[in-house]
Amino acid sequence: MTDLAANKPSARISWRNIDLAAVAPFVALALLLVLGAFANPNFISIDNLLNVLTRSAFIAIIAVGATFVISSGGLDLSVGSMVAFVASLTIMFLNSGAFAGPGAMLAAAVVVAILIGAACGLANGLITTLGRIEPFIATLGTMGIYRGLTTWLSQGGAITLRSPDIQSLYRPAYFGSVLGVPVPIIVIVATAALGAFVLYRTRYGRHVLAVGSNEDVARYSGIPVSRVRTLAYVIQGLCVAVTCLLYIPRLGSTSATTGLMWELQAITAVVIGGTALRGGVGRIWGTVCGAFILEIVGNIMLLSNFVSEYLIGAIQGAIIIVAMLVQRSLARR
Amino acid sequence: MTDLAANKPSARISWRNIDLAAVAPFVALALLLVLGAFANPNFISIDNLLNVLTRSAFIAIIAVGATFVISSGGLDLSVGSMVAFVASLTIMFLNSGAFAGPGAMLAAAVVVAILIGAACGLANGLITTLGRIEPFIATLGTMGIYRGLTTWLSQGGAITLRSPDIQSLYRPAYFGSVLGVPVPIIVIVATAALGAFVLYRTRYGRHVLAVGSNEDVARYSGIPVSRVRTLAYVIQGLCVAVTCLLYIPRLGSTSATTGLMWELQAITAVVIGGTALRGGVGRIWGTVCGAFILEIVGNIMLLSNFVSEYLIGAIQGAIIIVAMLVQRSLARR
Amino acid sequence: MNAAASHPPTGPSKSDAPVLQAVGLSKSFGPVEVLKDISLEVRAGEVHAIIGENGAGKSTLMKLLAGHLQPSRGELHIDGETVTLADPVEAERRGIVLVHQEILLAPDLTVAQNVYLGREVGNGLTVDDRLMNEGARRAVRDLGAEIDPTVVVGRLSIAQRQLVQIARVLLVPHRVVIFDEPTASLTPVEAEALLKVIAEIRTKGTAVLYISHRLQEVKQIADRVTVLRDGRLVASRQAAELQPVDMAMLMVGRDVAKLYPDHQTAAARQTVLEVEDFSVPGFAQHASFKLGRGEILGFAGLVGAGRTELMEGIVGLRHGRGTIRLNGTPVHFPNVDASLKAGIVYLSEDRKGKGLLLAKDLRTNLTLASLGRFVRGLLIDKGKETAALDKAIADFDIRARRKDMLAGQLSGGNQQKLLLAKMMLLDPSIIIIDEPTRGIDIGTKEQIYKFIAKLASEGRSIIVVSSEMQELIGICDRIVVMRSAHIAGEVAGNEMTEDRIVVLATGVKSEEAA
Amino acid sequence: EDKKVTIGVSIPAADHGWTAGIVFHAERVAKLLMAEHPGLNVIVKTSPDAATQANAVQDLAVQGIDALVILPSDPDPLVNAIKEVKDKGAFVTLVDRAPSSNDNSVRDLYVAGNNPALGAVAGQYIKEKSPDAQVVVIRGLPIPIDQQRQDGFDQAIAGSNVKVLEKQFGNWNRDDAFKVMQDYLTKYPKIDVVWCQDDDMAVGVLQAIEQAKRTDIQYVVAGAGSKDMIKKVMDGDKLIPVDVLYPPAMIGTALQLTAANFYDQVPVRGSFILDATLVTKDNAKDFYFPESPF
Ligand SMILES: Nc1ncnc2c1ncn2[C@@H]1O[C@H](COP(=O)(O)OP(=O)(O)OP(=O)(O)O)[C@@H](O)[C@H]1O
Ligand SMILES: Nc1ncnc2c1ncn2[C@@H]1O[C@H](COP(=O)(O)OP(=O)(O)OP(=O)(O)O)[C@@H](O)[C@H]1O
Ligand SMILES: [Mg+2]
Ligand SMILES: [Mg+2]
Repeated sequence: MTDLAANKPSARISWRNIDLAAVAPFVALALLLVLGAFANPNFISIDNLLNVLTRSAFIAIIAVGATFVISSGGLDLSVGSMVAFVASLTIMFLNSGAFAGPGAMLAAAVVVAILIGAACGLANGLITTLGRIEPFIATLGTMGIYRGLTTWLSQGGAITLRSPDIQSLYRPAYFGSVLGVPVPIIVIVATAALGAFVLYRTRYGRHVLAVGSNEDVARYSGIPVSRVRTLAYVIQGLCVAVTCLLYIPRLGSTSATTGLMWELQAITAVVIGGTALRGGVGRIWGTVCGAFILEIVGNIMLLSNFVSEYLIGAIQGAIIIVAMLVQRSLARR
Repeated sequence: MTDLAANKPSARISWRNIDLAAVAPFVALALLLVLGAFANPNFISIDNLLNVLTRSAFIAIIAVGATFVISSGGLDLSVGSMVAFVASLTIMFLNSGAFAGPGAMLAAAVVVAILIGAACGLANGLITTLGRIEPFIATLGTMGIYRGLTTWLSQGGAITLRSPDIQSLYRPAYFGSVLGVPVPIIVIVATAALGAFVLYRTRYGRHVLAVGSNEDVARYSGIPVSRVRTLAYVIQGLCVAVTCLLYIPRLGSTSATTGLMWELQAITAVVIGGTALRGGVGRIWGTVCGAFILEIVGNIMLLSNFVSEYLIGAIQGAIIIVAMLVQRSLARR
Repeated sequence: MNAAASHPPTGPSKSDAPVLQAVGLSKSFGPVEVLKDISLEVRAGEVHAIIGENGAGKSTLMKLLAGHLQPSRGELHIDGETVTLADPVEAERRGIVLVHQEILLAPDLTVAQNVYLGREVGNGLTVDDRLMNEGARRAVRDLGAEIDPTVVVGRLSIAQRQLVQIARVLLVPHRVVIFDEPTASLTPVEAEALLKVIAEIRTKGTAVLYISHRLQEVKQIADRVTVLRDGRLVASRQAAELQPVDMAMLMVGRDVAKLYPDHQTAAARQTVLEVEDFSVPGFAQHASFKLGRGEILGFAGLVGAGRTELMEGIVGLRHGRGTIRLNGTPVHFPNVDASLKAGIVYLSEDRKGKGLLLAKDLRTNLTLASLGRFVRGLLIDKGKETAALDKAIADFDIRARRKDMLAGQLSGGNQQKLLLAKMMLLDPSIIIIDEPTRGIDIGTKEQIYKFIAKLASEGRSIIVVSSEMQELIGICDRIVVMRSAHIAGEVAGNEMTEDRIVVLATGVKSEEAA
Repeated sequence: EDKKVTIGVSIPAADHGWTAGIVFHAERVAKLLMAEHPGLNVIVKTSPDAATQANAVQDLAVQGIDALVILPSDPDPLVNAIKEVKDKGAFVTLVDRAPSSNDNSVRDLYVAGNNPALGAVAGQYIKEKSPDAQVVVIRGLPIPIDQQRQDGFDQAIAGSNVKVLEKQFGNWNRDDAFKVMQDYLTKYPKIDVVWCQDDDMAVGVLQAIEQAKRTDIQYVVAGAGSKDMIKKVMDGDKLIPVDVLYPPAMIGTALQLTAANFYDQVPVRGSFILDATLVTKDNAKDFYFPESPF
């Protein structure tokens, strides 16, 4: 289909704006920090800020994967359920005592989590590409499947990490810190850096953006479109696995409600970060910033005492819209 | 004069394609009916089928509106929360006793519900068009807002229709039937027929499809793109209002969980019905069929004895995927 | 939006006053001024042709005249009155309509729905589809084509879409019609029909602005010719004073008397590609042909003959059945990746939709198909990419104002050159080019022909699919002609004449066809 | 009584009737206590899920609290977060839901309704009232407290003639319960008793029965003690003869006990398990709070 893409104002303006659009989420973040400092003096304390950054880890890491999926022109609604599923299986494996020492057990669990995450991602990828089903519906389906399987595994209850040895050995993976920086923050930065490297500097990353930008052009250029898309889902699965590996030491247990609605948060983080849902553009660092913004909004709401708890959801919704408006108006300048 | 005779065959092929794609959801529905009859002989009883059709009314009617939004190239994730919000306000109005007789009260409530529904839809439309925010994010924001406001209105509890007079007068709107056909089924058919008329037979409907198909072309053709899109969201709001008017007499109360996840169900119904999420195509009757399919899948699962209650979610997810695969393979023939 | 209908076009105006007049128009995109101080006018009943190289600013000028863009400086007068055209709708209301160079149709709507989009016929709220289908069928038939008005536009070929687009515009009541390269994607037969239509509306008193790179056509229908070069108006003459060679000279600023390069036909060539009994279901049946080393093989045929689909089938872009032998060994390409690896590249006729990522920069586009050559370890070597871009810009004479501009901001001809450069980075041995010069100016055409000849002389084999018979005759060793999904015949040497090709392509004697 | 004390209260968001009751009672008692003790500051925070609640607990700790009263939405995942607070020296009161290891390392005080008992009391009642009943069960969400109630119920009817025809999840949601009940009615020609575990779901169940005009259902046993259901018991509704109490007011009790730890001289420690009282026509008026949202 030949269309007038060249004449779309966006195309014309975009190169000049790239910088402003990329900066917009960080400006929004800075504004929020100021707002937070007014709301409660404790907000700006190092402790609190580290806390908030630390707990944004789950969404931030998932959202790095979502950036790949979305910029390749896909969408993954199953990530929240996938967290529940992968974390449940990993805990069950840790409880199985397949290996002798807790160290060996943990090392094996890391491998297990990563394999399962990759497999779940692969399933999503194959259903959307080979099955040619819209990603929205395909991953809505697998969302039901992964959560259903989790419910079944837990027989309606919780799956809890039992061995205290493993627990104490594993605890620092979430609660520890290196040179004063909590481990989860290090993991966020490492994941994002790796993601940015892959997306911006490698051949595969270029292909992802090409496929998301115009599938036909990619195909006519000899890019294996389905493989590139599928791999993006696998990357999403790997990010989910990393999240699970941080989630287990923090909460130590899963149930059928683990990770509920996380998919929407991850997608929101990606979009607030400046990645367009139609594909072709991906901003890893913006995404991480978006995840921080989401978490900080919640934190400010909790620390400030003037919002009725019934209204928190409403205000969060309003802030998302305002953040997007700020972003758009900056990007349009 | 040479005519393009060579093109004739391809034109004919395309017609055949269109029909199959439109027919696919109905084929899937028929297959499900057969499956259901095997699962439990009660399934095929008139009573059960009427029950199932009746309770698909909420999703079906919302999904008719969603067909407009989606085929105009938008998306509305807020409809579930909007049901909760509009229904809550309407019940509060009914409880206010602003008018004397229960009849007058009810008539006024109909107007109130419709006005609020339209206003909510308008808000969604204006945020996406004037604010130029991706529909996914804009309506995710309003989803939080509408649900938050509902929680706040109900102070976390339930909002219950108090007057027994109104209740008994209103009850037949859901539980009554005309010539043996339950009222909700009549409302589904009426809404869908009206929707189909507007989408296929009017100028506005034509413009909806054009805007969803190629926004630039629509703009160059003098179609007021933003107005057309906004109006699609208003239509969605009106459909939500109609749903609310059926919902209130059923349980006579709302709470913060009313309509939870209905947006995903409505979108699924639309897509199963053959409407593409990218816009430009809308199949109203397919959508209604999709809503039936969703409800019947749940019904069969409960009536059959071979599914563990823990696995229902997983199987529902799997069936959605299979339904889409069937649809795609039919459409490709 | 029935405003247009309420302004009936004025009848043939006998006065000599210009209907539409541009005075000192300039247009800048950001810091770049692409049009500089252009003044021109068009009178009722006159065909005014605008010619110029790719990127000269023709389309931009037309968009200013039709309200799609606003001038940075300068004025527009209609009937002597100064006006501002805020948008295309306003221009339409004043009777100025534009047939876009790009195809602007809603792919999901039917032909009739597109033709009447924004001005649907009906009573009150509803639309009358029966009436519109009839109207659309007639409008397309007036252009000499037969297209089912109830077919979805997304299923039409580019040529059919172009016809639908023209039909759509001509249904608007108009005083000035602007055609921006309407014939670029049409075959001679349809182009001829269109020219007749233009002659007809002109006698009714409509003013016509006409852009084309086919200088013969310009000579044939224009009353007046204006030449743009680099955004400036360099000449405006009566058509009678100019021959195509003069026009080319004015456009390019140098002599292009010899458009087609010399090429020698070798007697016996070693066969590199052999296609036997190859079918692409629905589009091409039982096609067989051979391609020799260093040969330039043409594929001619009417729109919809199935040439594009046959080629797409061969390189693995479509599902096809049959035998393909590469240097004697049977091969099968399940996807393009495989054929690229085997050294066969295909350049799509749809360069905007399938050739280039319009929203990405030149560098990304250039290296997209051959990224493997630009990686060191895991990393993409951006320095190497930039060097390749510099080289491509030099080798292919790509006129980019900035190296970081987006591919979509290049003019059509330069996009084609970029696409060529992109595919040549793969160092292919067999090159299939679909409509290589569609919408390309004569100077660039010359360059592209030279380039094709050079590739052949390097021992590469080339298939050129084209709807321009002159071009095929000019550069090919042999021409295969397709008709209705079948190969109708093959011509070579002295038999390569337009007559012969038309006979094969239409299946009727040339006198009847004309 | 000028002692400055800050108590943080972390509870689930009001996402259905019972949790709404929790929010209501937490706020009600917080106001009472603050009026009573001018130095006392009570901060109430709600969270929709376990992970968010862990964050909320952290945020409360940042504000500096002397005591934490927490009703975890899902207990096991919150153990680590609670321990963090306790390790910093705050007094921890755990309400309602117990983690797998519920000991002094996690909390100082445990106040709970009795989930297994809620199931057991219902089972007991059914076993005695209609020994040969065919029962359909509508469960809540697949999380541990639901499992505990189900286990209590199963144990109570074990060995009796009461037969469970089927169990399905109604997600503590009226609309879902309505659907499940409609399908039960289609599937089983004879149902004696419905156990639906929660008053919210009972609303949907009653509508489904009324619509089907079925007379074989003798009664419905729900639970929690919402004002609507208590009212029905009080009024002698045939279908709702009893209700099993699982009062959201327990959060108020927990709050009061926690405050007492600071302001009264008695140290408060250990477990306080509230009974799952069977509400009948006779005692119903003692449990009727018309002004509560639940
Ligand atoms: N939206 C835009 N933004 C920036 N530059 C543009 C834009 N549109 C066109 N240009 C530039 O303006 C110049 C004139 O383009 P235009 O499309 O008018 O050329 P043209 O004469 O129609 O060429 P062709 O024969 O290839 O169609 C070109 O250099 C082109 O790159
Ligand atoms: N996506 C499509 N679906 C169905 N039919 C199509 C599609 N694209 C093209 N066609 C049909 O296929 C036939 C051949 O296409 P096409 O016109 O591209 O052939 P061609 O010989 O390459 O002509 P040209 O290159 O001159 O346009 C036409 O009849 C056209 O209508
Ligand atoms: Mg042009
Ligand atoms: Mg072609």
